[in-house]
Amino acid sequence: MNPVNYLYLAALLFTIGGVGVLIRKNAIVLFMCVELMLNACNLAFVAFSRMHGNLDGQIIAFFTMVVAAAEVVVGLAIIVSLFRTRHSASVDDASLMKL
Amino acid sequence: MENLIALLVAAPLLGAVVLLCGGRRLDKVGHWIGTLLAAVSFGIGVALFADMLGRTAEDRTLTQNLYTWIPVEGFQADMAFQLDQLSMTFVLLISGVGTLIHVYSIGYMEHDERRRRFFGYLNLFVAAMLLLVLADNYLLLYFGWEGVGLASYLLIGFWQHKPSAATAAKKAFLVNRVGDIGLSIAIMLMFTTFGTFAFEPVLASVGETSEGTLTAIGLMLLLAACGKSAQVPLQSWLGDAMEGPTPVSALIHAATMVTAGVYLIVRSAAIFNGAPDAQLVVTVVGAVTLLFGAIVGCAKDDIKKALAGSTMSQIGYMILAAGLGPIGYVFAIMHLVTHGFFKAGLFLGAGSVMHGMNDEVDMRKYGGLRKYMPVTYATFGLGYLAIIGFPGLSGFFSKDMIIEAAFAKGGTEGWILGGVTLLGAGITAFYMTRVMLLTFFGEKRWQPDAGGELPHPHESPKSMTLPMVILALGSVFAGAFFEIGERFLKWLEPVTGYEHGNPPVSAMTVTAATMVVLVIGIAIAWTMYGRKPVPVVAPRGSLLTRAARKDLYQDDFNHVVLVRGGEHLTRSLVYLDHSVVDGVVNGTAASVGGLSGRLRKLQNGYARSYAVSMFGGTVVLIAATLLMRAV
Amino acid sequence: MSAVAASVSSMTSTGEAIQFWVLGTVAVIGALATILMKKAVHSALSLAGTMIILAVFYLANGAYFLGVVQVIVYTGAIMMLFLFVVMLVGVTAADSLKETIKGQRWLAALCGLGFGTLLIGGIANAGLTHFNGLGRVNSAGHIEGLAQLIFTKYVFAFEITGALLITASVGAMVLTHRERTERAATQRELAEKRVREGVQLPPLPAPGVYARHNAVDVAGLLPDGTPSELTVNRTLRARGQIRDVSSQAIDDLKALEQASSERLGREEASK
Amino acid sequence: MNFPLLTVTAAVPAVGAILTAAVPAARRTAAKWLALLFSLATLALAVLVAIRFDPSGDRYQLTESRPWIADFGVRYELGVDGIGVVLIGLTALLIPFVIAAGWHDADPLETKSTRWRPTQGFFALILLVEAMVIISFEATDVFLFYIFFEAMLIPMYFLIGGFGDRAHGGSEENAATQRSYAAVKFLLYNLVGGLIMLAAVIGLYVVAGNFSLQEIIAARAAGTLDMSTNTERLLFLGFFFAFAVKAPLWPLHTWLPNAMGESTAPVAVLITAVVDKVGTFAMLRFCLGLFPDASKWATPVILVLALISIVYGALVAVGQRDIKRLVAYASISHFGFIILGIFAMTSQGQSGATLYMVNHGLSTAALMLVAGFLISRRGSRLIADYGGVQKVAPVLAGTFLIGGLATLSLPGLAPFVSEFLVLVGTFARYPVVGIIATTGIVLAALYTLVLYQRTMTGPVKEEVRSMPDLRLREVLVVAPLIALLIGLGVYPKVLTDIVNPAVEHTMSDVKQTDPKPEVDVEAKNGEAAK
Repeated sequence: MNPVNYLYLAALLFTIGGVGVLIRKNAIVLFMCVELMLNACNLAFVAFSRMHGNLDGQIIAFFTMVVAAAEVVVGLAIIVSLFRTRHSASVDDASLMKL
Repeated sequence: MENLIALLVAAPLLGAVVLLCGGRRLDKVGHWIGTLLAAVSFGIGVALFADMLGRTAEDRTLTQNLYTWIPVEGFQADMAFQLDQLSMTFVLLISGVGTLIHVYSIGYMEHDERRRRFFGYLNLFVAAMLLLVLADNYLLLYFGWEGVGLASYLLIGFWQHKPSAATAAKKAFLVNRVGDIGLSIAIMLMFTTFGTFAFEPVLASVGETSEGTLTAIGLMLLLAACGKSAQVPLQSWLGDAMEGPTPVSALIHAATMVTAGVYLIVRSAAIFNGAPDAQLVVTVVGAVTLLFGAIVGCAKDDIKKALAGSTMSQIGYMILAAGLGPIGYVFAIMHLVTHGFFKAGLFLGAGSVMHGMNDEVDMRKYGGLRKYMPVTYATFGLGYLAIIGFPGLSGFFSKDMIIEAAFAKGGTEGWILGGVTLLGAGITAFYMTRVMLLTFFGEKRWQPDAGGELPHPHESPKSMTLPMVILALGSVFAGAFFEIGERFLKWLEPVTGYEHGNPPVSAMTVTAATMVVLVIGIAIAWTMYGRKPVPVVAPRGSLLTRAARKDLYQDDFNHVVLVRGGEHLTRSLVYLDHSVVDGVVNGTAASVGGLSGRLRKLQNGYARSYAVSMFGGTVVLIAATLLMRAV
Repeated sequence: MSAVAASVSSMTSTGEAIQFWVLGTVAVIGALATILMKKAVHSALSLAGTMIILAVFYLANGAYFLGVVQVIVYTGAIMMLFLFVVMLVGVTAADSLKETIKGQRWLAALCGLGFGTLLIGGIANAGLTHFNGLGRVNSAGHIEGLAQLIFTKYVFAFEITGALLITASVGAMVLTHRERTERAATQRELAEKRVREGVQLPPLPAPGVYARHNAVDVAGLLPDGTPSELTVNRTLRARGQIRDVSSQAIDDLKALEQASSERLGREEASK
Repeated sequence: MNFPLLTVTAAVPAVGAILTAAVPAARRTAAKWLALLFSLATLALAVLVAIRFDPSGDRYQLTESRPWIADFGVRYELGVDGIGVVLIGLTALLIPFVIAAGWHDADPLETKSTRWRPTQGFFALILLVEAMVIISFEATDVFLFYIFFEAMLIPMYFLIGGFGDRAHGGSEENAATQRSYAAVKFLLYNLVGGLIMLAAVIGLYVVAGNFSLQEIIAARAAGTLDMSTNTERLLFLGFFFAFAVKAPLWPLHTWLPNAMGESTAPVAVLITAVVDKVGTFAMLRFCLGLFPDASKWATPVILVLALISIVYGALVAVGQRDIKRLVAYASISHFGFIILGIFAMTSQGQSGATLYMVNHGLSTAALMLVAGFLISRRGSRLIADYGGVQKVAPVLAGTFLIGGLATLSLPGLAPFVSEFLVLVGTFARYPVVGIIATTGIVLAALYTLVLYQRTMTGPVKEEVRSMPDLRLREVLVVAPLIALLIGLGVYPKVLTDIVNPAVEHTMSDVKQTDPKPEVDVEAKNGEAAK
């Protein structure tokens, strides 16, 4: 097997995550999909690291995880406070972008 | 000596500035300042005249160049004056009659709270009129030309709280402006033809251009003259202009400003001499106006309007004479001067009558005034005799000369023109006798005024009668003075040129014919107005009378065609501007707005929907990148 | 495993291939389950599964450190955080998979299809065949290699991520913290307010009263046998999760009566 | 390159604008005096520019040149020719009058208000416009010019939309709607023009490789810069469209009546007397200078449009019921004359057009400011609401009449000189056009006198009976303008001396010479002298 399959897998997961972001309304699930996309990226980084024979890819994946953690913390906090005020975690309820 | 020329203009101009900017504190002395400065101008004029008499005929033209007014590449207009015999004649007439009318106005306008301003306007007029006749180029003449138009506008509308006065003023200015188009175009033509518009070079080189150009210039100058001198077809404003105070009518609308057209034509003699077609049109205009004014004058019951018709008619004589060419120029000016005397006198007399009759202007409500206003009666009477051409008085000489010259034109033209002038003389005699009879003779037909009070006619104060007396003297003696030894002819000939015409009939025959016509005119008038009592309310009258009362329907024509037509045109243009021109603009805006409204629906406010767009955009970008690399 | 990491060839061992195909299939199924499951809890669990598989793949690719971190931090901490929030927020009506925006699902699928095709096509097109392996860089030890990079080349980025984490935690506190703007009402004041507003003065009735079930989601019955919604917890009411047992209770009663009358009748007959 | 006089002249009002805006809310009187002071300082600098300018010297003087955006060859290049000097003078001269005339126009309705600073804003915006207009007159770099040409729309937008006329027919709300409509229309109209010009500016850069007016003109004259006929025509149209909107030329004029009608009188003066002049100035400097052949190509159409502007503007003015809109349409007519003079391509026409810009500025300022004083007294813009004002306020009526007479180009007042030069210049090359344009003088008299008659004469209306005459401040605003109108009417040489050489340069740019008179009197006199 060629390790490039990992990249195909990563692309597939990324796409699934992206579609998930678009079709789900629940902010929490939406967030999970984002996490899925990030993880797919990480997988690609790791595979690239193996391909190029250096560790920079892994380092970036590591940073991605840190950022993802931070993002989840803030994002979930936003969801919680949003839920408090609106009693809903649906992103469609917050359609204030339209005048 | 020539340095004094500018002072001629400057003195009354100073007066105008001081009086108009001086404010209320000058109310007490304003009229004295105005009169004094007009008199100063007259004094300078006399001094220059004396100086001029002391020179030989060739040496009499004085020039003074103050500075270059408009210096542009290829276009040079100087603020320069030229004083020759022709200008001198006008200077004396304007400043002389002007001063007299200033004096008269002191009394006439005594009770008007805006007398200071009146004198300011009068001074402004004198300054502008002097500028007009002293200019050494057509553009500066245009300056003066419009200046007198402004003064005329201000003075006709002096009692502007009366809507009729304000309208008359506006009308006068507008009709004059139509004439000004002619003057503008004439100047432009001169500029393109000669590269200059100063009198001396233009008039000296008329021989080098085609007759067609000269005819065009001449016709344009005639248009200007028609506007200013109230000639057909631009005559309609003069009757209405009588809304102004009577001294104004005397000075501006009888003696001086309205004769500016004659000045313009005589001044441009060289151009007209080179354009016989234009000359013919000039004589025709003069002849038509002569009859037109005379007929209108016969029907008017308003004393000032009757006199206005007479003015129109007399200026018709002058224009006709000017159109005759070198045989007529001198007589045109001579009639202009004598007319200045007697018509100013007549107007001042009319003013005096109105002054005594509570500002009543309808002659049918006068009658028998000779006992109550002896001085007015005498001076008015002398003016009357002068205008109808009573032998020995001014009008006799000057008018007779024109009639002779008209016959001397020769050919059928000569006969027609001569006949018209003769007929005009007869009608003049008729309408002037009518005025005289209605005003001073017959029984009293006085009517109570608005306050229910019958007027108490009385002689006017000295300040008013004195100018009348002086003008009456002028009316009596000026003609004879000019004619003896052909003084006037010799005086003007170097400027205008002269050519003795050969009338088909002898001068004596013409004079005799004139006398006959004169007597017939008087006789008809006496039959109609002297022999039997005159009704206070005007009878319906014949068709001609009714037409003449309405200025031969000229105003109605103007109203229907120009005013109504103009109103419709303006209204439709305003509509067009709003709905079509602006409509296109607003329509564009509205359609863009509509399109935006449609596009706005894509913005549904759902973040996910936007995310799809972003995702789709990413797809497109990636595809584009791959495609680019593949290619 | 070290043999896998050390291999320089472009092909992997058969073992890894089997592992990839098996686990990769599961990972994709997990991912699909994440986005298609109706309930958030199920999504979270599917996602956790996918992540664990990814951790295995990290290990397979020689990223031992990341594989461990993935399990501990992601699956252990972050996913638990998700579950906590799901608990906190609860299950809402928004959970329904019914699409509200017209054409959204179709567009999303279309874009996803296009995107995936392009991405996979791009990768295939790139001709990535040669894999160097990590043998050389891991010669001084894997963790040491990572540590050297983090604390030299990426030291600033590392510091900044530290700052980012601090900021994030402070931000989360700020976002969720509610400042008291007024003094908390005392019990007396609350009672007075209730009297003033005329709402239910005594404590709400308990669920399950006069009923055979005494679970919290079963409404208490009124004397006529109809259920009273007041007795059920507000949250459950909002979610519509009230179990209605009233009819069943009446049926039970009828059955009881019948049974007893039968017995009584038998007794009468025996008499 | 010693003292950057031109930069300073433009910078002083800009600094003034900032300082004025910074004055605390409660000290609004101080802000007014500060603005007036800075406008007077600018005037002094403009006079200095005029003194330092040598009419017989180089074409562009007092030049400054610094690199700005080096990558695109954009330079900060300033320089003035005679036309620029005169127009800078006009701008610097009018602004103090505008400020003085608008002294109370931006006072807040409730005097105690301390938070909002409309007064400061009003005067700061006026100074800002002044700075931008001046630098537009100075710029010899096309891009630099373009930037300020467009940027001045922003302060103007706020001046029109934010400080409308308090005198209006309907309710306050209605007035606000009208005002914002006018402001938006002004902005959009000019932005569209500017957009098309931007395309042309970029096109010019593509063709010429730099933005420097002088370099491009020199290159074209030397034949080193080839521009195909079609390119030149397209670029010309792009520039001309923007300037025709700004000028404004029929049929692109409809924003002007709205803008002038809804803004306060001083702002209306600012629009028509100052800002619009940038359009006509730019036609002279950029259209003719950069695209001489295309200008000649487009001349017939432009002359027809100018003629339509003259007659149409005047006729529509006659039909107006609103004093300010009447003046606006009169201005459209006058702009027709200016454009006619520019494209007649004779020295008389172009000198006349330049003088016309100045004189129209002065005469419109006089008429419009007096009209503003009148409107502020009665609170109505409708002509029908007035009558007999002459009786109660003779000074007001007198100054109004003089303003009107200047508008109808009475000889003796400055506009006559310029109008006649334009007519003569046009007639010399296109006699028929000249004759038709001449009818404009009757129409001008018509709308002016009708306006005067309806408002000032006749019986005194009850509502105007207690109308006060001009106050000292107002007299101080109008009197110098009238003095200038008369002064320049009898002695225009002060301006023509500066303008003539610049016009000669422009004439040589377009390679035109004046038509020769049929009979050369000068030559004949010369022979006679020999």
